[in-house]
Amino acid sequence: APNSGTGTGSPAAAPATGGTVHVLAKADFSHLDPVRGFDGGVNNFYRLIYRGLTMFGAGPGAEGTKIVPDLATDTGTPSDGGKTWTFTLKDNLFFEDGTPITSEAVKFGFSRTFDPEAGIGSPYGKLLLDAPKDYQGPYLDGDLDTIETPDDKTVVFHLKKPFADFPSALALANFTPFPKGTGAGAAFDTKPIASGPYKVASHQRGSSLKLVRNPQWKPETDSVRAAKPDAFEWTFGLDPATIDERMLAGQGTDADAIGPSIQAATVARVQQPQIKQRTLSGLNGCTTYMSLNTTKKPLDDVRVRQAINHAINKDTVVAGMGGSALAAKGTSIQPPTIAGRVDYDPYPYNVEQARKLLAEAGLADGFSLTLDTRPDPKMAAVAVAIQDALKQVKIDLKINNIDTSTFYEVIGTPAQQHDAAVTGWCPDWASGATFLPPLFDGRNITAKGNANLAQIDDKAINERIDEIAAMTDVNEANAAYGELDKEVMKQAPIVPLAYEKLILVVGSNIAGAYQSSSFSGGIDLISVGLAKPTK
Amino acid sequence: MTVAAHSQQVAGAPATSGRRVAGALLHDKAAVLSSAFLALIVLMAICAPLISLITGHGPNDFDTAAVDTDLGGVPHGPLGGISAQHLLGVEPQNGRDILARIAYGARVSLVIALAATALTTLLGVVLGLLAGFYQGWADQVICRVMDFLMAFPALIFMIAILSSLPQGNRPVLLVVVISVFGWPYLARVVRGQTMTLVNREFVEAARASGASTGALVFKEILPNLRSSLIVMTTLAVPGYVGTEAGLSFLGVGVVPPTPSWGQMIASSVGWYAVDPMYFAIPGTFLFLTVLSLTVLGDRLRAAFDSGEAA
Amino acid sequence: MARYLAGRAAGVVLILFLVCLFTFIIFFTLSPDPAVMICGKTCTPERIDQIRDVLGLDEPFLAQFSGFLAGIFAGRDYGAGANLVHCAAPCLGYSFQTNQSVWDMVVERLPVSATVAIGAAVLWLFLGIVAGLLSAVKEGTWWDRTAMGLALGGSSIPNYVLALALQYVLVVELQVLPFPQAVPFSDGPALWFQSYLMPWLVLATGYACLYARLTRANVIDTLAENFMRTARSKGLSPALTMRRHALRPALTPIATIFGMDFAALLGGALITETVFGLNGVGKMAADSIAKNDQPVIMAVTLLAAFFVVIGNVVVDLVYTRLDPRVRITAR
Amino acid sequence: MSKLLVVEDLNVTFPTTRGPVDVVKDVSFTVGRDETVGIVGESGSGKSMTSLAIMGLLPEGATTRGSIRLDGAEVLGASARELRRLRGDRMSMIFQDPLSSLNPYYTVGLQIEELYRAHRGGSRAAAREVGLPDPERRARHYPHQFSGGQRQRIMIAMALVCSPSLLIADEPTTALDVTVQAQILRLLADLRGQSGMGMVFITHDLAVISSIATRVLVMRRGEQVEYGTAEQVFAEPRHDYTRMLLDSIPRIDDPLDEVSA
Amino acid sequence: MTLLRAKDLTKRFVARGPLGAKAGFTAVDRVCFDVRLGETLAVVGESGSGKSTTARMIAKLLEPSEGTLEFEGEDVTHAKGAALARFRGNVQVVFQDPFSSLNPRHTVERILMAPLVYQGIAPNGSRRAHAKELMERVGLNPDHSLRYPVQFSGGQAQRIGIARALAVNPKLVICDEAVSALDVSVQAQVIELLRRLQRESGFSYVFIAHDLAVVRQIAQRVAVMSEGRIVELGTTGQVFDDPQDEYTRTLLAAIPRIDPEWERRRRERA
Ligand SMILES: Nc1ncnc2c1ncn2[C@@H]1O[C@H](COP(=O)(O)OP(=O)(O)OP(=O)(O)O)[C@@H](O)[C@H]1O
Ligand SMILES: Nc1ncnc2c1ncn2[C@@H]1O[C@H](COP(=O)(O)OP(=O)(O)OP(=O)(O)O)[C@@H](O)[C@H]1O
Ligand SMILES: [Mg+2]
Ligand SMILES: [Mg+2]
Repeated sequence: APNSGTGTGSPAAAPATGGTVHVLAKADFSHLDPVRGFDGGVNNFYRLIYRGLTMFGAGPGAEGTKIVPDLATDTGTPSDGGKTWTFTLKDNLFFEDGTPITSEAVKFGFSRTFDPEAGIGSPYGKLLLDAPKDYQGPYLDGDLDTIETPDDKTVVFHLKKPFADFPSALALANFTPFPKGTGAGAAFDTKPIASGPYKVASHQRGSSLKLVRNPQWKPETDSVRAAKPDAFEWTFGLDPATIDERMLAGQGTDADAIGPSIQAATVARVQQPQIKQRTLSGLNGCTTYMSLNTTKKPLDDVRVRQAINHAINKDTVVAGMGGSALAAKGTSIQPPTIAGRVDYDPYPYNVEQARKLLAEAGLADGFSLTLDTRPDPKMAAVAVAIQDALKQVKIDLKINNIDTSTFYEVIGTPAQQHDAAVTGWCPDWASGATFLPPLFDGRNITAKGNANLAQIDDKAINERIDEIAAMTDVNEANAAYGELDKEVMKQAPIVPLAYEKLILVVGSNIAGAYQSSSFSGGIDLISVGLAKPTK
Repeated sequence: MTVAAHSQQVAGAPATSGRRVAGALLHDKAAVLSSAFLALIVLMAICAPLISLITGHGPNDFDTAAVDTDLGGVPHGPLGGISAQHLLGVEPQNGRDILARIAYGARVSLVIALAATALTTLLGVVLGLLAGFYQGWADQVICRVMDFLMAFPALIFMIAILSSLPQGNRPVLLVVVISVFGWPYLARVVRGQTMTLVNREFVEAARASGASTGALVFKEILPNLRSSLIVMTTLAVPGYVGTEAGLSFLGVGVVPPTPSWGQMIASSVGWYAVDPMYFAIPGTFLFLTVLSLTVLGDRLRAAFDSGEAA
Repeated sequence: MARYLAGRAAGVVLILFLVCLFTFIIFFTLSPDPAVMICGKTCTPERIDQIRDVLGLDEPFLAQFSGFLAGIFAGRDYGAGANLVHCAAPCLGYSFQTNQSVWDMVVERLPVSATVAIGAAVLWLFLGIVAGLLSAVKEGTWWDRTAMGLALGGSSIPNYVLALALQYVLVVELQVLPFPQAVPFSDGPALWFQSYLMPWLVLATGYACLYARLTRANVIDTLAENFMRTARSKGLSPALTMRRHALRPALTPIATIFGMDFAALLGGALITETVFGLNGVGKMAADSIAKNDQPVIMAVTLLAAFFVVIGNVVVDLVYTRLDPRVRITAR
Repeated sequence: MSKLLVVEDLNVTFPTTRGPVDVVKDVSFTVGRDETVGIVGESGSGKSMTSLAIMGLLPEGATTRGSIRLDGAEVLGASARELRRLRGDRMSMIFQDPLSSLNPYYTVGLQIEELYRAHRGGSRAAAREVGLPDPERRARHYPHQFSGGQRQRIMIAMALVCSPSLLIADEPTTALDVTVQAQILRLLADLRGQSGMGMVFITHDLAVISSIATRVLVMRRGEQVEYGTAEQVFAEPRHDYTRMLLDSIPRIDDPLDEVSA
Repeated sequence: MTLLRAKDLTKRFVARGPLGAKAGFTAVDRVCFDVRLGETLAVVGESGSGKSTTARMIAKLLEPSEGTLEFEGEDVTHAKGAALARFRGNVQVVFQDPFSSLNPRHTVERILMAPLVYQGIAPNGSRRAHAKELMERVGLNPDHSLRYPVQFSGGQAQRIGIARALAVNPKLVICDEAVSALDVSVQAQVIELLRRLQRESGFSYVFIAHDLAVVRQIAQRVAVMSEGRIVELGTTGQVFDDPQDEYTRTLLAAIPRIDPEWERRRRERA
């Protein structure tokens, strides 16, 4: 094997042009149509074939969460106090089939998010744009008037209310432009029209996907995507343990491969220096937490919630998630990758304090709680660790396993939800705007699909959320969210348990690999490449 | 004197043949060892709290000191953390004592597996015999029910049913569900062999002797199915231990942290390269249990068979 | 005979209908709402309603059920206006998750499952019967003890453990095989064979153990029959004596089990396919259950049920062929 | 000319929980070519075991002592391969219990055919000669479809199909009516004359023995109580048991003593 | 008094050809006879003439294709439930094939106790003792009561079958070649036993046999069967001394005999 064993350098080294990067994956992407798919993994992939007005930057750490222009010349000009946004397109932009990318295409792409069948990705289009109430997308209702296209290069968005983070929202792949009239039904799921550096060459659902260069993509129009390899090849449907074995062995084309995070059982095996040097590690940008249903007794008492916060030993929780290599102790609501986040620990592990608080609440003799969780080994381990910890303060925690396919439905339905649930939250982009409001705005509590699991409806918090949303300065808003985090935690509606980490082993020939904070810590696909491409 | 005569009459056939069989088994080393092992497991299950008391480790007590949390939670020390502290080592990640979990797990696993085996065997044998014996509409009805149960997506059903039912007594529920969907497999085999045996002359002879249907089926035909039954039932035990584990894995089995052998084996899967003992220990217990059951079944059969010519 | 077959065919249809009906009822009453899953994390009740409407989940039970049945026999239309698609019979609908035609998905994946099932079946029949036969003939010898000990051990090891252990030993440590990957036959028979070898081995092990023990037990019983003495008195070769006279009576119960096992496997080997990343029906079932993709679940359910029911019919027919004494009473 | 079959001091022992049981004790006799030795005796006296010992087909667990030579070659303790070559071809046996001795899974045609195929030669007409009507059609039937006597004739046909030099017939005609029995006995006598077949003939019908056997062996409780020419045994029996046996023969000309109402 | 009456009993077997084509074969053709109380009716005839099939039908082990069966004046052709149970208690069968009719998985003791158990009869003394006594009566060693059928010789197995039929006190015993595998002395003993039972308890027998000497000894009346039909039926004396049917005459002529010269010499010596 040409590239196995002796590494040709660190994953961070600059990649050369050419070759095929292989990706080993558990499951296929849900959708190739960007208006439908919406998760860290697929968004990362969309950047290879699709371009939007703006995008997340390329680079490790904060670089990766910065909003930069893509098809647009800049990140947009707000007017009308942030209610109207104007963007100008670069020159020389083409789709895979040679049609130029115009403002009309941008508008068409955006309006697709309103299609009742297709628009199942992010909700931001409908949340933000000032569209007619019953607009059903371009296929059913035709053009959308609230996006103006005064000329081929200019596009103007009219929002419902001021939204400072609009360029961030536009970085989501849901708003990918497409030639007008294309993509009805599920056309793009099978045959997408690429605007990025690669296009789909073949796709066998559930087993493989191959991307090759898109000749219509002009590198000079794109300052972010390195696009070094000539091709990408995904293998789907692999067992996690098998992926780990393959990545460790790194035989044949696996030397040119990248994969998902390793499992806890593999951590001990990546400690050898040869493997360690091709290992990346970092946070996935999410928070794993236990919500406490504030509508249930005795959790309606803030002292009880605080006591629980104090009583849980987060070290054992971390151990359950795979140890310090795969998780860090959670303290605040927002994970460390969020801009403006303040590092603080309101409820350090303190059983005495917990007992005291419970005694104050008149519950020194304990009570029993039911915890909803998934039968996923990691979640089960966390649940058991919590159970073990709460035993010390005489809280009898009953674990209620809910099948993975129903878990979110059950906990998102206040009528069915129990006292507590172990779950997690990842922001859509790295700011409090997509973290705190969905989880703690009392007005968001719905009868179904509820995200405010604590069901906390605090007037002060709600008002503060509105105030921050109205801020036009993104940095100021982010700082405010950092403070709001503290305010919310005073109420202790949740127990932040851990910030999950990823450990990525890459092939020995992989170069230019770093974890992107915008894509749940996955390797940024637009920058990765091979150190020595073989032909 | 009268008492003795009386007892001899009441005890009837089983007394002497029972004594004979017991005598034969006592002289058989393999049978004695198997019985001893099974007794040990049962004792372990019953005395699980005592074991925890002696070793000082409950089945759910974490011992993060026994594992290396920086290395994904592998147990400290060789052989999966076997030490004077933890006689059979500890689980990776959380350091729970394997001995305690094996002992407590025996309760769940063996109760579920043995009860499910007993129930499926009972249902399978009775219904299979009846279907094979009657071959008329009774056969039709039983066969269609079997077809339905076998064709039914049991797994989906279990997930749907079990996850929407209250926690209640999970093991009982599991046994019932496993048995309801499990018996047709055995029943079809029994039915097939019964169809062959029904036409044998000794069955006709028994019929002429005035045997009722029940007697024909259970006294004359059943003993001739023994060989297949022993194999299928002994092998059903590990199968059901696995089923319980699988269901637990899907979140519809026993609720964590309750240990069961199947779950231990299932969760050891990922650790096979780093901590093989994690699999080897529950695996060995399961293997030895099945081996003991099989050996005992074989020997029992041989002892009953031998007649005068043992 | 013709009447018997007609009766059985009616039975098959009835069972399949019942399976459909019950599965549908489970989904309708007990199972989670797929709309919520599709809706994702920032979800509003309106969106859920909208999705339910698009997927037709808001219709009453009978409408949904009859729509499903009609689709199978006559095809059906989905969506409206520009989004309208016609799904030709046999239509099993479209995946909620990927929008693919479920029929196409099944057709695409069935060959993989069939390859896995057929290869494994050949292997386990061969291994199980040969080992069982040898053990029966050499009853009580070290060979018998070893083989039967192994058979017990084999049946105590769960599939997934065996799969990973085998992979560790053969691929990682000894490097005699590549990591498994579903390679189509057109890529070269050698590669194809290599890629399926481990799944075959893993699947075959459990069954082979059961079959070996059953074969052994039944052959031992048969060997004690008087007609075996006759066969021996004929001076036939031992192979022929065994194959013809001992094996057939011993194998009739095994034929029953084999029919059931094989039919069930055609409906997908859930664990093995998942562990080895084979894109078969079993993996499709596992994925669809995890994602609550109801049209796909319905399809795999129906497919598995179909195989099982047909398998049972075949078993019954074969049984009356295998045992002449049964034939006279079979209507 | 050497004898076809020489049995010397044959012993057959079965282990039981009450210690070993000798079911055949020191039995010796010889069969020449073109000769029939009849074995008669008490039920359970070891006749079948003696014949099974010659064929090397004793049930598992049985042990033998003594010597059995076929054409001078030792059969007791011969290798499995050696025995296989002999069986069916050089020596064959008609078993006592025809139904359980026929494989219920195969047509009788196949069961006869396979023997013929295994050794070649012989006469396939045997099936016809045993007097089964419509042999072509009946060959496609299974054992359970035949009457007791028909099964017995199938067994006979099977044993004769390869023209063995030694035929052991264990009560071959018990289920046959006297006309068929006479036909079969004639057939056997013809074969003996034509091919010089030696025969061991076990039966309880002393009249049959007297007409077919050249020498007679009388057994009781595993022991051989008398051995001599047919004429000597029937006309001048030496042992009390033999006399008793001959005295017990029911007589066709003895009418039923009227006792019942 | 008539115990059992068979009227026009017919049995057709349907044999299936390879392509499902059916070929009917009439094994028993409109057979009529009756058995009187305390009488022995012998059935003789050609092998394959339908004797066993007739026996099976009158024992209600085989459904007749046509015809009726009366037992003690009651039509039992389609008897079920209690009526059938009563019939079973009164009619016992000894089968032609000794080993096949014994359950290979049961000890002799269990086989012999089975009719008692099945019919819920408690004998004086224990059932086990009863079984041992039966063994003794048919000349088997009672110490072998825990043996399995394979451990017996053909004649011994046949005697187990006879003992089983006698275990309950039946009114009619159907003996299908019940003494064919017995040596003449044991045969005499068994026949004596059967006759004693007839004398003392009024048993009736349907006695199928090929040994005409035995038939002559035991039967009051004889039926001769050929090709599924009864060709002659009459008292033993009539049939043996003045046979009317051609087949009966052939049969009687074919009886093997010991050389009368030898017989004479032996008698002289004695
Ligand atoms: N497996 C066995 N174990 C113990 N004893 C046995 C076994 N098989 C046969 N015997 C005994 O051996 C003796 C001889 O049996 P064998 O079959 O040779 O008798 P036989 O002379 O052929 O009698 P029959 O005329 O009744 O057929 C019998 O007493 C029988 O009980
Ligand atoms: N199950 C069956 N299927 C087809 N034909 C059968 C079946 N049973 C018996 N027969 C045929 O019916 C006829 C009568 O058989 P039966 O057994 O009654 O004869 P039998 O008089 O008892 O003869 P034997 O004296 O040889 O025992 C025979 O030709 C036989 O081949
Ligand atoms: Mg004999
Ligand atoms: Mg007969």
